[in-house]
Amino acid sequence: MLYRENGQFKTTYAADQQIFPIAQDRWTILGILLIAFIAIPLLVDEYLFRAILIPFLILSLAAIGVNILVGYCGQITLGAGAFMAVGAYAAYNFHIRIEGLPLLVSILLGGLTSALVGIVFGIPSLRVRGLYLAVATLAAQFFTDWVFLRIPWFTDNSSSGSVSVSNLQVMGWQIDNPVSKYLFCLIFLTIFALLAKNMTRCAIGRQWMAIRDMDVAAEVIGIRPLFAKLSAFAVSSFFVGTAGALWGFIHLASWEPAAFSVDRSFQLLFMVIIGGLGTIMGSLFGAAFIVVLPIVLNQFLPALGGVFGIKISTAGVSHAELIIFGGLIVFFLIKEPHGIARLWSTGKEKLRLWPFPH
Amino acid sequence: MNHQIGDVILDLKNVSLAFGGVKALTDISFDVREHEIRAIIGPNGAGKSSMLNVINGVYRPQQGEIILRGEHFARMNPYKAAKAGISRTFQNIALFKGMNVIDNMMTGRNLKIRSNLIQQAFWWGPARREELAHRAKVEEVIDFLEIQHIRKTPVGRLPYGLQKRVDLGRALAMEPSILLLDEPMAGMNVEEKQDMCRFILDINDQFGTTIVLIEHDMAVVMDISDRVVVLDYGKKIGDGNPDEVRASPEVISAYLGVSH
Amino acid sequence: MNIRKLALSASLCTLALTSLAPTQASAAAKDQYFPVLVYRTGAYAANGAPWANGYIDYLKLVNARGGINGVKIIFEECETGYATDRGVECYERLKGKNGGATVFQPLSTGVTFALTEKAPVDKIPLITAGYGRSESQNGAVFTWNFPLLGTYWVGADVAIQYFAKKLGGVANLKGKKIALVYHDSPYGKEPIPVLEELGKKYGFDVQLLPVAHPGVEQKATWLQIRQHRPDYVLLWGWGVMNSTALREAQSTGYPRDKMMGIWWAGAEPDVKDVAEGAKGYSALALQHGAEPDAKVVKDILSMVYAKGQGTGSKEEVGQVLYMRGLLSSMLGVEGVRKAQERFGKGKVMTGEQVRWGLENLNLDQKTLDAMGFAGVMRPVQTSCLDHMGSSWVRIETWNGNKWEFSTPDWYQADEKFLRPMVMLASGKYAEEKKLKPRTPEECKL
Amino acid sequence: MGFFLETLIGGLMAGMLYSLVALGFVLIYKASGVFNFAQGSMVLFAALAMARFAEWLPHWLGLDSLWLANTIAFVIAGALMFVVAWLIERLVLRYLVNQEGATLLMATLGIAYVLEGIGTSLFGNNIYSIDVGMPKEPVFILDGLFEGGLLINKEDFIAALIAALLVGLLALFFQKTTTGRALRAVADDHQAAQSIGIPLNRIWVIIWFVAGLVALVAGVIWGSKLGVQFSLVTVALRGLPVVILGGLTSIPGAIIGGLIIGVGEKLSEVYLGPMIGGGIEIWFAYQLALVFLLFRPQGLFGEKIIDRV
Amino acid sequence: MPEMASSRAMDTFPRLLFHHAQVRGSKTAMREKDLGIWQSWSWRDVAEQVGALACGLAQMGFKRGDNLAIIGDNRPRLYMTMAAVQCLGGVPVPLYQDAVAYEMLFVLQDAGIRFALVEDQEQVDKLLEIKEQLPLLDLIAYDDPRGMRHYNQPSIHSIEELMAMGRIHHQNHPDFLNDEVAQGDSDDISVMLYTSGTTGKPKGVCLTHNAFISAARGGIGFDHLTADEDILSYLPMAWVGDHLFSYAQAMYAGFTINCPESGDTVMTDLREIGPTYYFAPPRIFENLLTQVMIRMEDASIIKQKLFHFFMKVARRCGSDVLDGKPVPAGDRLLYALGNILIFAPLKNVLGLSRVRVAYTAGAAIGPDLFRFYRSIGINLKQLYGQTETCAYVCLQPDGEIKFDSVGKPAPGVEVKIADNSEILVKGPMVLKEYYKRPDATAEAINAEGYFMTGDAGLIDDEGHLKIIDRAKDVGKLANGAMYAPNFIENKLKFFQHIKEAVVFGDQREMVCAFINIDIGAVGNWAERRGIAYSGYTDLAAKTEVYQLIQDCIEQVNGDLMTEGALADSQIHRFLILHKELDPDDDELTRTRKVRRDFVAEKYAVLISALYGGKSSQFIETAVKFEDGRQGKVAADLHIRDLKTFGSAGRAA
Repeated sequence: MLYRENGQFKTTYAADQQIFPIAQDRWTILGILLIAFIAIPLLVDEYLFRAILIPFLILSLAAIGVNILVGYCGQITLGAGAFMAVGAYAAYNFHIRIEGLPLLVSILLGGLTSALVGIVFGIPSLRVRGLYLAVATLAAQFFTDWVFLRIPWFTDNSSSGSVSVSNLQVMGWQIDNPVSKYLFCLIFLTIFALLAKNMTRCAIGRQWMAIRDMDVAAEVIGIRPLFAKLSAFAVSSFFVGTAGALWGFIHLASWEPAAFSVDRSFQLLFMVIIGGLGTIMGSLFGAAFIVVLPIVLNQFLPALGGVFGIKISTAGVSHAELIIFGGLIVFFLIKEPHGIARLWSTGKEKLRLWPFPH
Repeated sequence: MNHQIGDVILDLKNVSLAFGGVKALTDISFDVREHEIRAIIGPNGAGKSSMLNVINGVYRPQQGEIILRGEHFARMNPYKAAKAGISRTFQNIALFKGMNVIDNMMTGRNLKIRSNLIQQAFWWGPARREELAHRAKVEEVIDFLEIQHIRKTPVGRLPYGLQKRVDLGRALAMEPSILLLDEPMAGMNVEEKQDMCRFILDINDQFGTTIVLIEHDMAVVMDISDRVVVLDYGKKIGDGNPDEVRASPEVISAYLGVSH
Repeated sequence: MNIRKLALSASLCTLALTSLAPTQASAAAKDQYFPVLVYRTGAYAANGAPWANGYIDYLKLVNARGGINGVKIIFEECETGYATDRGVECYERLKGKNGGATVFQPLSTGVTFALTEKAPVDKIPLITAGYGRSESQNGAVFTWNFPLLGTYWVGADVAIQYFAKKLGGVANLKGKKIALVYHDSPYGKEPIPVLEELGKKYGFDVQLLPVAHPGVEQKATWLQIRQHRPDYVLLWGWGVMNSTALREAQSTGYPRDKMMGIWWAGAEPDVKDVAEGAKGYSALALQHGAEPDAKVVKDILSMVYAKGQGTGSKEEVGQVLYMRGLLSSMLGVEGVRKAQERFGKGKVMTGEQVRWGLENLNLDQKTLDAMGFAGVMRPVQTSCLDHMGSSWVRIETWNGNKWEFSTPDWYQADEKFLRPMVMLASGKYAEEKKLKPRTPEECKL
Repeated sequence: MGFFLETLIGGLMAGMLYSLVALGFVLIYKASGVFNFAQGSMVLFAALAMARFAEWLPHWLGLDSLWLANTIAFVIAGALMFVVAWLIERLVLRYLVNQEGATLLMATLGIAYVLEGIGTSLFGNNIYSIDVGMPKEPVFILDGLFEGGLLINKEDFIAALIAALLVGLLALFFQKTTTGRALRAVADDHQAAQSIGIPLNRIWVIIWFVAGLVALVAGVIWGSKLGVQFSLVTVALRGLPVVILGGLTSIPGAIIGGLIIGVGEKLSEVYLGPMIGGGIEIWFAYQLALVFLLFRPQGLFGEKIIDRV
Repeated sequence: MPEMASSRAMDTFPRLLFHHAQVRGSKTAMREKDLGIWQSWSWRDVAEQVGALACGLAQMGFKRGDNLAIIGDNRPRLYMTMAAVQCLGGVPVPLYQDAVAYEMLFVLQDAGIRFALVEDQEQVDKLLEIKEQLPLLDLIAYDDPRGMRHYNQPSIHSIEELMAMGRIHHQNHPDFLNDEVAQGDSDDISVMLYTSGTTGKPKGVCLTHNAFISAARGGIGFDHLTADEDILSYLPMAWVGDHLFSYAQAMYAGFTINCPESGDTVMTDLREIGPTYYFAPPRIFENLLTQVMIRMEDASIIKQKLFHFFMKVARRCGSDVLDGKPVPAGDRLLYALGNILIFAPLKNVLGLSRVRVAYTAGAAIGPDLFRFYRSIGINLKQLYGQTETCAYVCLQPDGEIKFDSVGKPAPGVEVKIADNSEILVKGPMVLKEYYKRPDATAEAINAEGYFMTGDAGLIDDEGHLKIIDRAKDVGKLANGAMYAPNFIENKLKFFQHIKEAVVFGDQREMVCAFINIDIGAVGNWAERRGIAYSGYTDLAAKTEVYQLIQDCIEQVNGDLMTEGALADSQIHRFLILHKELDPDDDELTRTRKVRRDFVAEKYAVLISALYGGKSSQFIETAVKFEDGRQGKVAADLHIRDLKTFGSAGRAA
């Protein structure tokens, strides 16, 4: 209904291959970015930043990483939590051990370390496939849990195993209040999402998708499965590692290994599958769904209960939350196996063909 | 029919292949000349597809060797074959269902892409220019195969005939010197078969690509190929130009089913 | 059909968003607001629930008795499931409500670590009665943390004193082997520095046996214990880990009377199922034990449960963890009462004022008995530098169906030994966080 | 030396318990191609049902004999597991016929959450005990050979026997009975099985019910050993390495895999653990499985994965 | 290439071209969708290539006054060839590209073609097929090199070779081209278009530069068109309409023409380009409307209700809003809402949202079809004219659009009605002559210099011309009343279910009709009602379909009753033909006009059955299939009587 595509013909390949060929899409994205960068910092109150927006941004970044590995390259992983942990602790060690290292550098170094670890744990994927690989990545998860609990050097010998960072600033810009934290994460997410989108529409993205769809055929046309799979693990772990560093530094400020437990890995996999495999947009939808839902349920159910006159205890709320959460996941998988991203793109198709049927 | 057939480009010397107990190929040797259309025929299960898979390294023969432009390969692997300019189509279509026609063919060109991961991530200079140049090359192949109208459709949704053509397109996008065709006309109606023949002849004529063709349709094979190898139960029972082969007694018996 | 779907989802979102915005109590708060972080679900529910019921019942009792000098108490629960990030999220949601929170008691060492960073910014004191960071006893550095009634270092020291007493003197500790079976998390690791120091001092050897969350699988740990045959086993567990440890001890034949648990591993849920199998197992008691016949318990039964306002089930009242929740709640209320004495009776106290109250607590035996805590607690007296207020500990033993104080005597942690360790650790924290410890005069303001 | 043997036996016993859980995974994967992550919460659900009914029945019906209460509770829990199996098939699986692996995996995770939520809200959140008369006291054998004798935990021993019995039963069921063969057909290809007239839906209900019973048995054994508590769910995670070591589609694989993992875990913890700080049990099991996997990507007994070009 | 310094009036197309190359050299002149994107040529490129081509042709011996045949789909390089030929004073002769070889033979021989430029291998093969009968033809040039590698006969060259030769020729004689262009005179013949004569052999209509330039100037001035327009050139180049819009007006105003990728991607290319100036024969507008209706029937309930509701609003006040006439506030608001929800998206999906003015010509357009497009905000206008008058004679001024008339005479054009109601036209755009047919020229232009259009019509009181029928078809009923077959047929064809209709009644007492159903529309209608049918013949014989068609015809009879002079020519009996009338069977001309006499003669048995009162009639006819094979189609056709309304009591 809103699309006016007449006259938007392409006279160069560059124009034809841009991310948003249709003008209306470009305007929408511009609008969203403006709201995100300008409107939200002004309007939204502190609780929403800390409880919803900042976790959403960071987990979206991690979800994009996982989507690259699971959605684009077809390698199911249950070890994303581990790579977040590696990113966080590596960044922490760089931050405290090297005096005067700028915050940005230490976070990115955390991401790089996580990328290296990702490659190491990617090696089994060369021989092992499908569900076996998923369980093999669990090995990475439990191993890192153990490492950060047991080896004191990583946690700077702190007796309790919990580490904390404080007074973060980037070139003078103090990142302590919720708004500056939100903007810091938003900048990270926007840049990394663009990088991911570029990679997936370029040669490397096609190699991943070839490996996902039919790796025998991919090999025959000259794609080296070793390079493709390990690059997918590396890039994915880099994104997840950076997100881990942000989760530790910005969101929690002080954390212990339990923050990156196996539940985190499951949570990230939920996001990717419900959001939509093989789409950047899907990761954002998934992250939004998984972060916002429990909080909404938590606040919404008592109010709903009140309306119907039944008093729900906090325990009852969290049980209901669990049930509704599981139920929605199953509902989504049945209704739209390709996730919210598919709903979004079908909706867009419908608008383009309006008033004709899709 | 084909004017400038060159010298031997690919030579297979007493190749034999077995899966566990089953002997797929026994002691087969034949050669392929440059710019030639070389057909491999034989009844079902004669080992035709296995032969093709040996050439491009998917299967490893127990003995025998492959000589490609004079270079000896005991064990060819798919990557080396692709690097050496061998590309192929598949009997039951092996397209990437998750991508559209253009992306499938662009994947065919990944050996020619030089830009590294970082440049691609930033959609920076060389990566960008390269991507657009390869896109132009793929468009030429699309134009050649007359599939402009399906260029942006996901491959999974295409009818069988068009999927075969996209499979051929992806192999062509690799600008191969040797093209292995595994029953390109299986399951096609008359009109589609004529089109495919025209494409094969045009490829051979216009790009000078050497073609190794596996096909059941005798009329087609005899009509367009320069030399024919006949396999039966994994053994070579005939080799030569179409008329010689058609006349040879072993071939006739193999096809008319004289009991072995 | 498309419009209908769009309109439907749009209205759903706006409805959800509006309910999200926390309800800022516009009117000046006339009630003292106590946020309650609690976990009634997940792996630690069995231990979290009684503590929460005790905490809330006492607040109801105070209201029943007319509030603090007339100021009524309102409270709101938030489920954390003992997870750090949900704990932080609950803290963010509740801290601003009803005119600001009075005090937070997270009942989780992990959440305590996270909130220690936020407390100074939001100016809300943290009471961590019997848990949290041991070095936060030094009020000069940890201005907003109050590990009242004792820290883990106190517990560890008293446990070793108890072993020494059983062996007839500190000297006999030499050459003994003590194993620490601990929950593999910040909570479990707290006592390690003290045990190792004491080990060096008295010449006994400490064997560390970590058990991963949730602690359901300890067969390998107890096989190691059977191998090394330590003289004593210290159990530093939480949740199902404790009952599993006792069951494994029973199945590997390790004598229960040689086992000693921290005050968080000495409650009814830990032993009820093992019943006979845990006979002889003793645990530290944070001054109080199971106090079914304490006066305050009777008051609660009469003034709260009789009116049907009881939070949990009647049988739970008086149990160990219930009492600890009740105690923690009492300390918070007393902090407010003390602050009212200085900043105005009958008025609502802000976080900063309550902090002052907590720093100048002086509950002598007379006031405690008057409030119904006779025989339950000893005097608590905090100061600007000592945020713990008391280091008395008792030992209770499970006789197969209930907890009882076998030996009447009280133990007191050896301050001379612990003080330097506290100063050292808190100094390291201050230097790391670039904080300047408060000087004694500053406490006066 | 004695201690080594003791650890070995302890490992074997633990291994048998792991294989019990692993069995649940194998059953469902073998018969429907679904990797059932909800097996852990099914164990919890069944154990909770058993524990609470064993507690409530005496009040309601005034039974005094423990043995009778337990059997009735067991039967009720079994029936409950049938209802769960039927609901899962009706509400979820019916719609997800031949979706790919990842989607089905996620669906089972969703089911796991739902089961946990319903279980804990119906039956409460505390620690409950199951007392089926399992002997708790340790028994020392061969104390002639080794000073202090080898400690055998009777409870584990009996549990191991039950597990072995169950495995035998199921192996027979799959090999010999017609339903067994039908199940194997369904596992290979849903549509093919449907096309030759196998009532897919009914088959799935049966298989999920059988897995439910296995979960109940595992729940009872684990419950009586550790007490029924929310953290039983994590027991499933201990079963995973067993499954990938033994191969997703073989019952004997689940048993032998379980033993190897059990022994590997205990030996590594006892001998290797102290040197590098202990608590290595969990990840060592996964590494062990991974090492095996590198040699045989489809597990010890799984079918060889060959993909035709 | 050559800088036209001369201040001579820009009165020939080459001079116009080089003027644009100077003034707006870098602006895009032509675009073509190829290899996935729109390749574009600026005016400077076009001028350079035209120059090179002209010199190339000269090199190959092309003399002034020669004719050059152009056969192929709309390709930029074919339009450039026209300009190149005109530079050398030659005459481009575009032919219908989908004609069969032997159909082209007559025109090629008649025009004495020595040079031909064709699009691709398919057209080259056609020419080679009939080469022996064309002794004069000694150069065939082709544009698309696909498959041409082995055509190394001497007379065949690629357009690239010609241009290369031309560039060399230009270096040797730099001022050759300027002289040739200077010699050009506005009265030279700029193009020769062959009429698809319904009677007798096609005639070559010669039109001068001056004729087409004045026709172009009139249209552009009338509709205020600028150099920024975009049009889609997809109609056959041999049709006068395409020559006016895609060549003459483009050259005059300097706007951009866009050529689609291939025949079957026209709709997607239309949607991509979004032309601002659009023209199409009524048949295309009809198909578009049928498509819209069919697709809307599949849409969801809400969308259908919304669509029909706003369509009623549009029908009520749509065209008034477009014409700027006063509309009540309520309607205006509803229309605005309708525009957002339905009309604008509909135009977007059809590719017409950027259209400022749209023309339809070549045949009469049904009033409700006309009203539909104007009501959804497309400024559609009707043109009346013939090949001989450079496509248009009358223009409908904005604001005075009437649905059943073709508007007022264009500026500088006089229109007169002869006594036998034939329309006579005089003006600069009238043809110079029929090529080598002085007799036909004399016959067409009467003494006072008026061109006799051969159409019957009348001028209403507001001065708008109203077309009734072909002059020669106008006849008299037995009772003397006027009988205009086309008028009746057009009314029948305005129904989406009727594709073609042929009526008979000259010198007879009642009017009868043959009907061709539209397989698409009627097929969809049948599926919706669950009526199974195996093919065209089977569907055409269904009783439900007969009933459907009967309702349509009785509606037409109702309209005819109000038409005063034509009230008596209501249709009494009809039958539905068992096969579609098809140009390949010579029943229709290339532009799908009915060859009335041929049909009357071929189906005489049916006509006698109609008038003999029979209720059914067996018929078997020969049919030529697409790939040239002959076949037989036979069926037993029902014949039905129709209700006619009492004529207004006046027996003329």
